[in-house]
Amino acid sequence: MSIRLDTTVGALKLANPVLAASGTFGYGLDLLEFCPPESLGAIVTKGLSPRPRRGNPTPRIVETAAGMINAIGLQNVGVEAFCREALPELRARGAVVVVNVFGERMEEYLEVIGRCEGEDGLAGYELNVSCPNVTAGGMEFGHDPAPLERLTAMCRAATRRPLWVKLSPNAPDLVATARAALAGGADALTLINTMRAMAIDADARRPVLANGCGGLSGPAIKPIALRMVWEVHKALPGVPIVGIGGIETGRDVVEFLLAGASAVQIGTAIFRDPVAPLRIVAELESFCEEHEVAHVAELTGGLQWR
Amino acid sequence: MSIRLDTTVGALKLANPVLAASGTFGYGLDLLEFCPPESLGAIVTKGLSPRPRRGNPTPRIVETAAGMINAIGLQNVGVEAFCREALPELRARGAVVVVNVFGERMEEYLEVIGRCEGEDGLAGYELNVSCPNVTAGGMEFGHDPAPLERLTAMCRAATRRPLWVKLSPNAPDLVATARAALAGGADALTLINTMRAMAIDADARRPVLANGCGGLSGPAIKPIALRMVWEVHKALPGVPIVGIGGIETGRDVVEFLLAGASAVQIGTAIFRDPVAPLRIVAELESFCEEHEVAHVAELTGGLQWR
Amino acid sequence: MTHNGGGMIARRDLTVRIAARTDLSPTCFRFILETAEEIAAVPGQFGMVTCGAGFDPLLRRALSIAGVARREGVTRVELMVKEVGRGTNLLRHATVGSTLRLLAPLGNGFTLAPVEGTCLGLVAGGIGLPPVLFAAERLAARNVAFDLYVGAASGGELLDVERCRAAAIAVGGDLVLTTDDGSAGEHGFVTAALQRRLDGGQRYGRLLACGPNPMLAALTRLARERALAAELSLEEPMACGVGVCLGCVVELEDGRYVASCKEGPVFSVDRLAARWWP
Amino acid sequence: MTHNGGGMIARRDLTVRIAARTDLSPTCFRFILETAEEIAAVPGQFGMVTCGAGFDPLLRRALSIAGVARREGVTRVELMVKEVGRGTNLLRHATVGSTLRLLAPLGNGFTLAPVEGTCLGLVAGGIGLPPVLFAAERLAARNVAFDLYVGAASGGELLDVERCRAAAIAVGGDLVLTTDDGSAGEHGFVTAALQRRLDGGQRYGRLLACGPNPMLAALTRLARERALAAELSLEEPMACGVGVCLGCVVELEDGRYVASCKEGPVFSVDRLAARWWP
Ligand SMILES: Cc1cc2nc3c(=O)[nH]c(=O)nc-3n(C[C@H](O)[C@H](O)[C@H](O)COP(=O)(O)OP(=O)(O)OC[C@H]3O[C@@H](n4cnc5c(N)ncnc54)[C@H](O)[C@@H]3O)c2cc1C
Ligand SMILES: Cc1cc2nc3c(=O)[nH]c(=O)nc-3n(C[C@H](O)[C@H](O)[C@H](O)COP(=O)(O)OP(=O)(O)OC[C@H]3O[C@@H](n4cnc5c(N)ncnc54)[C@H](O)[C@@H]3O)c2cc1C
Ligand SMILES: Cc1cc2nc3c(=O)[nH]c(=O)nc-3n(C[C@H](O)[C@H](O)[C@H](O)COP(=O)(O)O)c2cc1C
Ligand SMILES: Cc1cc2nc3c(=O)[nH]c(=O)nc-3n(C[C@H](O)[C@H](O)[C@H](O)COP(=O)(O)O)c2cc1C
Ligand code: FES
Ligand code: FES
Repeated sequence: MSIRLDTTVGALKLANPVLAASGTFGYGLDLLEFCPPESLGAIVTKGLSPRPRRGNPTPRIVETAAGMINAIGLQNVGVEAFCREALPELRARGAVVVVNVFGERMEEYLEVIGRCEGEDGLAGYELNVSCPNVTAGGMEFGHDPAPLERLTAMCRAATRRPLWVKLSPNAPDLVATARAALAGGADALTLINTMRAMAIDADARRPVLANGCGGLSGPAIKPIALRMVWEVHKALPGVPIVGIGGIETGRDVVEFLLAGASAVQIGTAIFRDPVAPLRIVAELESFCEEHEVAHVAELTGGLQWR
Repeated sequence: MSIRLDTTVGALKLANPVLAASGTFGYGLDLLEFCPPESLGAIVTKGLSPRPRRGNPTPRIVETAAGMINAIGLQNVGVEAFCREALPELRARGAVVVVNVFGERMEEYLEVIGRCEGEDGLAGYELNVSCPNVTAGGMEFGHDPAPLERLTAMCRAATRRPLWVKLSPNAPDLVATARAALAGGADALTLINTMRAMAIDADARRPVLANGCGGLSGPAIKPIALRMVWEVHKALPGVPIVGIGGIETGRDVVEFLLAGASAVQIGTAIFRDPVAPLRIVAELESFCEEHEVAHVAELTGGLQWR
Repeated sequence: MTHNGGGMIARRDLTVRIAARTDLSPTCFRFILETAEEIAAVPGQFGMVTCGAGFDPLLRRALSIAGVARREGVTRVELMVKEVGRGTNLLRHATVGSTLRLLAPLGNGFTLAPVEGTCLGLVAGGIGLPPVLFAAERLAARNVAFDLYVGAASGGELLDVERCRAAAIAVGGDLVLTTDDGSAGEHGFVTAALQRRLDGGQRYGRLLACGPNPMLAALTRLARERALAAELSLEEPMACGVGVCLGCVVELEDGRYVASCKEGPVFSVDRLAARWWP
Repeated sequence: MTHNGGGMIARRDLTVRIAARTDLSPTCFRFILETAEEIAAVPGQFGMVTCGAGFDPLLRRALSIAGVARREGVTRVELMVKEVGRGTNLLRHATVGSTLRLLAPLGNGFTLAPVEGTCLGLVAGGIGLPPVLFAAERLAARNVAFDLYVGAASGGELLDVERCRAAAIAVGGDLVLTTDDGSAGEHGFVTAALQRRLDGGQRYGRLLACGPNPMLAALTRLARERALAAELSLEEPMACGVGVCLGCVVELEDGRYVASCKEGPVFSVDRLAARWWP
C-alpha cells in the first residue's frame, strides 16, 4: 500500500505532518547531512526578533528526568541576518519555512513580519507568545486573552500568509487563550511551548540555571501536551492544531494526530538524535502501513472517547 | 555531628520532614515491614470520603516517561471504616496521621472532618481540592478562589486541628488559590497534586485509561513542582508549605526545602521502592552531615536567587 | 485494609543476581536469580522486578514466580518472561551477573490441596505457564494428581515442554499440548481441548489457570456453566504490587474493586464480576 | 549560522560496539569503541555518546576523542571517561560487547601546526587529558616538538602516564607530572609547574590545554600576562552537540555568545570574555 503522508494546516499544504520545532533545529541548515530541511513537512525557525539577541548567561540548560529545562533567552541572529544568510539556501532547497516570531513589544512582532513580507519562499509565521524565559518577552500576550487577541489581529493585518499562534501551557486558561488567538485571526494553534520549571543545585543552594527558571521540554511533558491538544480540539473542533511536546517516535505522532493535531513538531528529540524528524516520518509511515491508514490526515481527531 | 531532623509545619511538630503522600501509602499499614508509619514525619491517608467509594473502572494507571498517570477515582473505604479499622493500630504505633479529606460537595468535607473530630490521635487534615479525576470531586474548589476560600473557612470552623489545603497544579492561578486557602484559615499549603494528563493507545485509538484523563506524578513533574513551591513561597513568604511531586531522593528533599517547603511528601517513589520514605530520611540526614547543616529546618527557604 | 504480609511468608525486597538467562522460545526467556537471603513462595505468587537504572521505565514489572529453591546457602528464583515491551526488553538485555531488585513473594497463590476423588486440571496459555508449571511441580512433589493443559500460539512458543511432561508423568497425569495454528499438539485453543476432555467425561475437582484474558474468560464461562471450581491468576497493570496504589483492581461479583496484587492475583472464578465471562 | 560539517571531516552518527573498557584510575576508565564505518577526528574534537536505553538520562554526553585509528576494516575510537554522575556511571557499567550511538567528530580541534623556533606546551588537568594526549600522539607522529604537563589530584589519578611519557620522549620533550597533594610528581597545580618553567626561561610557541575550569582560568591569566598563544578546550553543558540548542554557549571578548560545540570546544584565549580570567 502506498501511504499518503500529506496534510494541511488550515490552508497550508504540507508534504508530511512532521515539522522541526522552533529553537531545536537552528535555522534549518545545521543538520543537512542528517535531516535536510526539505525532507520535512516544514521547519520552524529559531525565534526571530527584529535585532540580534545575546540571550541569557550560562548555565542555560539542565537535564531532568526524561526532560530538560532551558533558559536560552531567545538568542538569535535577528530577522535581517536570517533573511540574508539562511533563507536563500532554504529557498533553494525547497524547504517549507515557518518563521517563529517574537518580540518584547507588539511592534517588534510587526517589525519581524514586515521584514519577512519582503521575502519570497516563506510559508507562514508562528507567533511565540509563550516563552517563559524573558520577562518582557511575550509572557503577557500568552497569558492574557485580550492582549493576545490584539497582538494576533495586528499581525493578521500585516500578512496574508498563514499565521499560527503558539500557546503557552502555563496560561491560566488554555482554551480562553486559544479562542483569543482565533478571534484575532490565527489560522492555526501550535501547542505546547515549554512548561515553566526549575532545577536547584542543592550543594550551592542556588538555581542551576543562571536565569533561575526555565522551560521544561522532552518526553516528561508529553502526557500533559497530549491532554492539552485534546482539550483544545474538543473545545474548538475544526481548528487546525500543530501538536508538540515530547514527541520521540512515529507512534507519538499518531497519538497527537488522534488527539486532534493536523501536524506535529519535533523539538528536544533532535538533541538525542539528529535524524529524529526523518526517522519519525518513516515510523509514522510504517504505522500507517500496519494499520491500513491510507492517508495520514485520516488520523486527525480520530480519538474515540471511551 | 548529630543532625536535628525535626521540623514544624505551622504549629504541628514533626520528628522529621518526610511524610508519605496521600494515595500512595494506603492507610499506613500496608508496608509495615518496609516503612513503619511511626518512622515518618507523618503519614497522609488515602483520600477519605464520608462513605466508601468504588473508584473508576480499569485501566486506572499507565506508565509514562519517568512518570505515571493515575485515575483511581478516589476509591476508599470511607471515613468510618478508617476510624474503626486502621486508626487504632496507627495510634497504638504512635504514627502521626494526617487525614486527606475530599468530597463531591462541601458538606461531605464536613462530614469526614466531623467523624474524625470524635477520634483522638489525628494530627490534622489535608483538604484534597485538586483531584483531577472525579468531575464533581473538588475540581471547582481547587480552581476557583472564591469557593475554595468558602470551603476552607467551613472546614476551619469545624476543627481546631491543623488544616492543610492541597493545591492543584492545574489551577489557573496558583498563587490566587493559595491566598484563598489562607484567607479561609488554612495553616499550611500542600503542593502539588498530580497534573492533568493523558495517554493514548494508538492501536485502539482510545485513551489508555478508562477515565480518559488522569493525573501525572513521578520524577517527570519534579521540576514543575519545585517551581510552584518556590513561586508560592516567594509570593507568600512565611506560609508553611508541604512540598510534593516526584521526590525520589534525600537530595530532592533538600531542593524542595530550599525552595520554601517545611516538609515534603513521598508519593510515586513508594511504588518503585517500598522503603523509599525511610531511605530518603537517611539520605537527607547524610546530606546534612556532609554539608554541616545542624538542623534540617535551616534549609527551608534557603535558596539564594542568582 | 490492613497489613498484608503475603500470608505466612514474609515479603522481602532483595538485591538478586542474574545467574542465568536462557531462551525458551523466540519471545520468551528464563531468568535464574540468586541471593544468599531466604525467600519462599507458593505457586501463583509473584514478584516486582526493577528494570533499568534510571527513572524510565519508572515502575517495576510484575512477574510470576516459576520456581524457588534453596541449596547450599543460595536461593534460586526462577522467572519466565515474555518480551512484550520496554521493561521486558531491558530485562532480556540485562547482563548476566548484574543485579536487580526483587520484591517478593507478593499476593496469594493457588489452592494446591487435593480434592477427594478427582484430580486437578492445570491450564496454561502462553506466558501464563510460569505459575502453572510451579504449581505442577509442587503438586508432583506432593503426589497430588493433575492433568496439565498447555497452549501456545505455535509449536515454537510452547515453553519448557519436557519439564511439563515430567511433572505430569510423575503423578500419572496427562500433558495436553495445543497450538492456535496447529503446528504442534492439538489444533485450537487450550480451553477447547479442556472442553473436549470434559465433554468426554473427564472430571476435575479444581481448575488452576493462568493465561491471556480471552483464555481466562473462556475458562470462566466453562467453569461457571459446569459448576466447576476454578482459580485464575489474573494480570492487571500494577504500579506498586503491595496494595497501596489501587491501580490493579479487579471487579468482584458484589461490585467491589479489590487490589489484585493483594487479594489476588489468584481469584476463584465465582468471585469475579460478569465482565470476566462476557 | 549555516552548515557546520566539523570542518573537512564528515560528521556521522554511528552505532559503535564497546570493544573494551579498562580502569585507568579509581574514577576514570578507557573505552574502546569499534565500528566498520570510517570515522576520522583531530585532537580537540569530541563525540556525543548515548548512555542508557530509556528517556532517563535523556541527553547524550559529550566526550573528547582520545584517539582514533583504522586497521583491517575496523575503526577504533578511544575515549577516556571520568565517572561523575548518572550518565558516566551508566557508561561505566555498560556491557562490553553492547552498542552505543556515537555522533562524531564534532567541533573544532587544536591547532597542531609547529611554531618556528619554539616547541609547543601541552597542558592537561585531570580528565582534561584525552584531547591533550591525542594531540601529543599526533604531534609525536609528525615529529613536532612539545613538552607535556599533566596534573591530577593525586598520583592514583594520573592517567596513562606511560603513553604520555612515550609521546613526549618521541620528540625529545619533557613530561612534567604534578599532583595537588604531592603524592606523585611535583607538588601543586599543573599551571604552577608551567609557570616555573616559563619563569625559568622556557618558551612555547603555543599552549594547548584542557582541564577543569579553575585550571583553564589560571592558564588564561598566565597566557594573557605573557602574551602567549594558547588554545583551550572548554567543557560547557551540552544538549545537542551540533549547534542547534544554544545551550553550550561561551561568552567571547566582543560580548557575543557562541556555541562551543560548533565554534569550539577549542578556543583561543584571546577570544574569550573576561570571565575566563577573573
Ligand atoms: C501478577 C502478574 C504476574 C505476571 N507474570 C508474568 C510472567 O511470569 N511472565 C511474563 O512474561 N509476564 C508476566 N506478567 C505480565 C508482565 O508484568 C508484563 O508483560 C510486563 O509488565 C510488561 O512490561 P513491558 O514494559 O515489557 O511492556 P509495556 O507494554 O511497555 O508496559 C507498559 C506498562 O504496562 C504494564 N503491562 C503491560 N502488559 C502487562 C500485563 N500483561 N500485565 C500487567 N501489566 C502489564 C507494564 O507493567 C507497564 O507498566 C505478569 C503480570 C502480573 C500482573
Ligand atoms: C566538549 C566536551 C568534551 C568532554 N570530554 C570529556 C572526556 O573526554 N572525558 C570525560 O570524562 N568527560 C568529558 N567531558 C565532560 C562530560 O561531558 C561530563 O562529565 C558528563 O557529561 C557528565 O555526565 P554525567 O551524567 O555523568 O554527570 P551529571 O552531573 O549527572 O550530568 C548532568 C548533566 O550535566 C552535564 N554535565 C555534567 N558535567 C559536565 C561537564 N563537565 N561538562 C559538560 N557537561 C556536563 C551532563 O551532560 C548532563 O547533561 C567533556 C565535556 C565537553 C563539553
Ligand atoms: C533549547 C530550546 C529552545 C527553544 N526555543 C524556542 C523558540 O525560540 N521559540 C519557540 O517558540 N519555542 C522554542 N522552544 C520550544 C520548543 O519549540 C517546543 O515547543 C518545546 O520544546 C516542547 O517540545 P519538545 O518537548 O518536543 O521539545 C525551545 C525549546 C528548547 C528545548
Ligand atoms: C495512585 C495515586 C493515588 C493518589 N491518590 C490521592 C488521593 O487520594 N488524595 C490526594 O490528595 N492525592 C492523591 N494522589 C496524589 C499524590 O498524593 C501526590 O500529590 C502526587 O502523586 C505527586 O507526588 P509524587 O510525584 O511524589 O507521586 C495520588 C497519587 C497517585 C499516584
Ligand atoms: S499494584 Fe498497587 S495496589 Fe495493586
Ligand atoms: S550543545 Fe547545542 S548548541 Fe552546542
